Amino acid sequence: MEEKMERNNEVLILENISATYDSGEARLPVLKDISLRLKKGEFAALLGPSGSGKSTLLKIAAGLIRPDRGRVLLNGQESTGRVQKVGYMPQQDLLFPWKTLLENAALPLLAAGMAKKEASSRVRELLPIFGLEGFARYYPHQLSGGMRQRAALLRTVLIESSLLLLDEPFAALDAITRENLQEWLLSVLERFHRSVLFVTHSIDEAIYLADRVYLISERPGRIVLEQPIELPRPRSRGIITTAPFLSYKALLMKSLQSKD
Amino acid sequence: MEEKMERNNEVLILENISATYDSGEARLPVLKDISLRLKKGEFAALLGPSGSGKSTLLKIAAGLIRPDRGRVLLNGQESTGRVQKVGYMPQQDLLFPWKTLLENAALPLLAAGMAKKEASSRVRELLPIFGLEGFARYYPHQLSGGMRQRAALLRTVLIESSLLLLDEPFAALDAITRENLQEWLLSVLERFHRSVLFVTHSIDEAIYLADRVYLISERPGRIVLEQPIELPRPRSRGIITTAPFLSYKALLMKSLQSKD
Amino acid sequence: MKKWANTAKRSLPGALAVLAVLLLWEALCRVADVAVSKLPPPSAVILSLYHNASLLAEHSRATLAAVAAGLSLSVLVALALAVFMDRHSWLKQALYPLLIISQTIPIIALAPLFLIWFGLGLTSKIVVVALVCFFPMAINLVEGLEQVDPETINLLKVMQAGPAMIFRSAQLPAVLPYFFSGLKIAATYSVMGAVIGEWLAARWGLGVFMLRSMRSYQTANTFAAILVVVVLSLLLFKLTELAAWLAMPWHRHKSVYPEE
Amino acid sequence: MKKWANTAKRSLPGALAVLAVLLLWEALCRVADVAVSKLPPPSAVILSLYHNASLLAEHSRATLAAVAAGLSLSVLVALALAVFMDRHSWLKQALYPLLIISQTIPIIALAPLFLIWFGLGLTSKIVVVALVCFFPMAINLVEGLEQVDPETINLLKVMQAGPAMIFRSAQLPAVLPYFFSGLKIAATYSVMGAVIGEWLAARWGLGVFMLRSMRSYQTANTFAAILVVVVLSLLLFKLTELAAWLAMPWHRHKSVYPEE
Amino acid sequence: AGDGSSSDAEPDKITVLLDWTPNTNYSGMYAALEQGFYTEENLAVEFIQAPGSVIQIVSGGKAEFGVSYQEEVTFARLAGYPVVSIAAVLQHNTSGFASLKDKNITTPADFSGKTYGGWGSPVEEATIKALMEKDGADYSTVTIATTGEVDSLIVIEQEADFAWIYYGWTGVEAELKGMELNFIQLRDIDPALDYYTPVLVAGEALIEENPELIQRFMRATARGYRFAAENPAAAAEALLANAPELDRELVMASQEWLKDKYQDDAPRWGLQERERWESYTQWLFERGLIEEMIDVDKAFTNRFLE
Ligand SMILES: Nc1ncnc2c1ncn2[C@@H]1O[C@H](COP(=O)(O)OP(=O)(O)OP(=O)(O)O)[C@@H](O)[C@H]1O
Ligand SMILES: Nc1ncnc2c1ncn2[C@@H]1O[C@H](COP(=O)(O)OP(=O)(O)OP(=O)(O)O)[C@@H](O)[C@H]1O
Ligand SMILES: [Mg+2]
Ligand SMILES: [Mg+2]
Repeated sequence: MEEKMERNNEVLILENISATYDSGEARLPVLKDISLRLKKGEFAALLGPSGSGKSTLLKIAAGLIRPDRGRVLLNGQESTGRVQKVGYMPQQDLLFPWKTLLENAALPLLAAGMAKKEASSRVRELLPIFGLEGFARYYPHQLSGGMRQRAALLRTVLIESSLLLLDEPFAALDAITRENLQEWLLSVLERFHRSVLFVTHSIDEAIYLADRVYLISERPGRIVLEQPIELPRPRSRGIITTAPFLSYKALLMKSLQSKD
Repeated sequence: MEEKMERNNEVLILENISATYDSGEARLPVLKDISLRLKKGEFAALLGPSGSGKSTLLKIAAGLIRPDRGRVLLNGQESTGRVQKVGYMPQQDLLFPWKTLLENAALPLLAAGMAKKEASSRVRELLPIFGLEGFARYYPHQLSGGMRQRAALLRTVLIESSLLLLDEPFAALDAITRENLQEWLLSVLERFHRSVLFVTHSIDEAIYLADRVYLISERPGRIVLEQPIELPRPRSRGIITTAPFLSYKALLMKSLQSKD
Repeated sequence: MKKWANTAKRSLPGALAVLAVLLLWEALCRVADVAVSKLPPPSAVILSLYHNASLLAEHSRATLAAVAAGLSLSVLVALALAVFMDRHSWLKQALYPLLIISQTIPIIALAPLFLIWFGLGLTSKIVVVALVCFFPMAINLVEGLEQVDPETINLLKVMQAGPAMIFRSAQLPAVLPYFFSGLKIAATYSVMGAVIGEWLAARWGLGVFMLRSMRSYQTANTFAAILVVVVLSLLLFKLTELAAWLAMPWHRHKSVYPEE
Repeated sequence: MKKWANTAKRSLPGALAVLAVLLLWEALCRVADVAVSKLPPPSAVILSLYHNASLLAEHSRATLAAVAAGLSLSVLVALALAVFMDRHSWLKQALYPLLIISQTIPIIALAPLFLIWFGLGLTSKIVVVALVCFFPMAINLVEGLEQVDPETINLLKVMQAGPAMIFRSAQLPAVLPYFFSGLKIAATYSVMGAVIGEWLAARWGLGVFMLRSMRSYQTANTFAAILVVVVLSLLLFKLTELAAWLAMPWHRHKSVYPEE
Repeated sequence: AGDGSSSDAEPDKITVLLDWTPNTNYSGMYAALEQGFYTEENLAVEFIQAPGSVIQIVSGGKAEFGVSYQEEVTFARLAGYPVVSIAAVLQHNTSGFASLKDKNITTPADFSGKTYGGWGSPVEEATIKALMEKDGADYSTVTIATTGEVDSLIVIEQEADFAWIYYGWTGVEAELKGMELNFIQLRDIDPALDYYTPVLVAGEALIEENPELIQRFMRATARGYRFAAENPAAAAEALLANAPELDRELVMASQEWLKDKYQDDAPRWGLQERERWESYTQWLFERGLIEEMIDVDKAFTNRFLE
């Protein structure tokens, strides 16, 4: 179907994914025939109503759930239903309550075989950027909601993988912290050519960050719109009041509302 | 200090609240001399950086934490450090994993002595409004992030109290679901004259919903701005593009940024 | 139908393992020509079971009465103790040493007192069973209650739920895994407890039968009695598993995703 | 200093309770004029303890050796069994019945086989202690491992953490409360287990002392030995509590807010 | 197991299993130990109490000698354990039924309607039944209960009316306590019940392979029992030295009571008569307690008593 060349250039391919949950009593169709391709270095955003299956799609991409139908290809390799090494950040932060912030964040480094000391200093370097300086030895229950989310994000970006799957990574952050982290994330991506598929409920955020926005319908989720965002990079904050930005915004809002 | 009359009209009074956490190793000052009064039927929003102590302040208001200094008065009664019956919605949804959505939401009704059957039908009535129809018998881990948040909100509004303390109640919701619930919440408040103190990271949301916005500084949190929002009620969505709205927004953004 | 097939399938490895051990044992007895009395081959045990069937049934009835009453009693005692100890920390500190002491004294050393206090009848056996069984449950419950997330309890307090409701809604479900773990241990011990009770003082029961065959070197008979004890214990254990399954419906739908 | 004062304070109710029981018992013996041969008053027990101090010390040494070795062995066995059973469900299904069987057979009925297999020396006592102790831990570990949130394991799999790291980072910490609960039960049983082992066959040990004083109608001496057993068991229990406290630092800072 | 007699060689290690806790029945052996009789035979003897497992361990070869009793040896041999009684520790059966004086149980007929507290052997029932039937009483009115490890003196004071005791230990203890007992001695009622208890046992394999070792052990042991009969106080001290946990007063009194019972009317200590083995085995067989007769000649031997 697709050229070999192009394929190799694509970090993640989802082909005709359908998924259903079996809640014991009833079967709930959640995703319907979703296809999606993410190029190397590309930043894609998923927008859609709550409960439409976005998180499920990310789990399928990470190989944590096997879809009823369809295939997942990671860097050209079929990986449907097999857990892969990807920078997956779940929607619930899933920080381990028995580990300090530092230990939680260092997990991916240790998993990759790094020595404890080195891992710890790597994490400590990044703490200020995430506004977590001074909290290295705090346990998750001693952190605020936004701090937990930042810790989870920090842990995720430390997973060495060309693909990041981020499930509402900034939902619990105030505008300023959010903006700072967005900038930092963009700079990291640029430097290391990582690809991102991320879920958000903020249209502004989606347009500002993404190269491509996918709009998902109500459950069972289908892709109702695939919108490339052709704004120049690097983007500055000012962009959100420019005409092209606002027209993207209007378009997406309309599409979202029409799904009601 | 204040007139008896006025006092009785105030559902919640926080007087010179200061709070410090003892994390075992170090003492972390979190709130500094916060005073705040919430009138009957008033809707107040708390804005502030992540980690500034907003959730802590809500817990203090609910009596779940005793502040180092200062007093809490609920309906004119001193209640510092004593758990009170208030509509408190924690930032983490805290749905009980062993209860279905229906059972979780029905908890406040059962606690108030309502019969199981009646409580269950009360909850079922509200499920469609919260977009949770058909999920009554789902367990929390079978719900999406946004659905969990909605379930927690539903549970909270069922606590019979004149005061709601909501900690980022809409953070995990898409724009449309969020708007629907905001409208519903406003209508409920109007009908039952409940007062709300709520935390949000969305400036738009704060202005749109609140009668008064409190801006909290970085940790240790102080109130740096108390801004009454004098927009007419009922408000319609269109209001967010009007000049007064935008000037409030500009003001708040500036104040927030200057705290950086 | 399907469920039965499933249960059968899950019991298969266990049955096979037991069978394997039996076969090995039979082979060992035959090849090594072990004197029947030292270690009777399973075939001899089965034969003895057959010959003594009605006698064993009668003895079993006496034992089972003690087990049923003792185990029930122990559940009540454990629950009551754990709840009170959790509620009042001084009670916990006061009672904990006594609980431990009750377990560290070899029952046989106390046999005379037992005989004096509870006589030769059923009571003494019930007491022995209860004494053996309540401890694993009590400890597990106390430890489990310590692990209950205080936030969930706080939430219920905010709803003004009483202690009974807090226990039913938050604490009990959270400690059920601990409780059932303890009950499994207790169920395993219960029949053996009754047998020991019968050794100390009894007219009837599997313990009496066992002792008589031991004293007259009818080892096959001793093992037949042991076999009955084992089967009864396994049945009780399975019953406990069933009870756990019924009591914790929320556990049924979780599973880790397949390997890799 | 402060910590010590604290510990002392927490131990006070327990000490008082024990003292109260002792006083009641002494009073009972004196008032009801119970024959010393049936129930010696605590004063007589203390006196006997004093007279037999050096002999008891020597016996204790033998018993403690068996306890130390047997308890350590049981921890290893329980851990190994639980881990393997958790990893391979067929192994669990195969071994579970055998584990239960190992506990339902009264040790005394198998005493001759034990002694023939493990000799008349220390080994057989160690085996008895281990047999008595491993079970509560194994069951608690197996049950605890079933409760581990699969999401945390999935997250580690995404990081490509190996089974060893998954065990160390997610499973072990999550089951530690279960493990220590089981260890507390085991520690409580351990000394009694050694005593039973010594009853089967021994030259030295508290069990020998106990049996000999029983058979020569020196009830006060029997109780003195019981007292030593109790004290040793309590010490082991306290050690376990200390170990739990050290092993689970993340538990230290949680607490429910004071009543009401 | 060595060739032995050269006393400068390493002493042979020997384990003797005790069927109960140390008591005056064993005094002869402890005396032999303390007096150095075993050392003279170049034996290093170790005593281990292993109640309930003596037969299995001795026949399994894990210990050389054990203490048992005729009834147990009979059951054990039938069950295939190759153990042989090599000496009678006491020449006559000193056991019997004890009850409190005020219960007025003086003959087996008085057992009617009473409760017996025993240790759970079927022989107990059969014995009571036989004795009662001989007196023409109705056995079915007796309640048999297990009271296991509970002190018999407590048993007969509490839930049960009578219990089976060894007078030389429990009876003496009752005397010391000032308890007044009625005691029905078995052999007074039925001579068939004058079986040997306790006895020393050894495995057939050892008898076959190393009779010389047994010879040496028995030589020293016999000396020990003779010593105990002549010097009860010293024998009691020997016992106490090895089991300091025991009650000195009881040991002394029991030793005094027992000193003449070791050898009693026999020509030499330890000798067993075929006839008494035969008649008790017959008695057991007649009452269905054993399914076949054992060959009593294989069950005991006097050959190690010089
Ligand atoms: N384990 C499960 N068992 C049954 N149903 C499930 C399970 N997990 C999710 N669901 C259902 O699947 C649907 C989609 O869930 P998902 O979490 O993918 O939504 P989402 O798009 O991420 O929503 P949100 O924006 O609220 O996070 C929901 O209706 C949810 O109830
Ligand atoms: N139990 C605790 N022990 C120690 N420190 C704590 C505890 N709870 C909160 N803190 C600290 O108090 C500070 C304020 O936390 P709080 O949750 O009130 O912030 P917040 O304003 O709600 O932030 P967010 O917007 O991220 O939710 C944080 O730095 C946090 O680490
Ligand atoms: Mg989601
Ligand atoms: Mg917060």
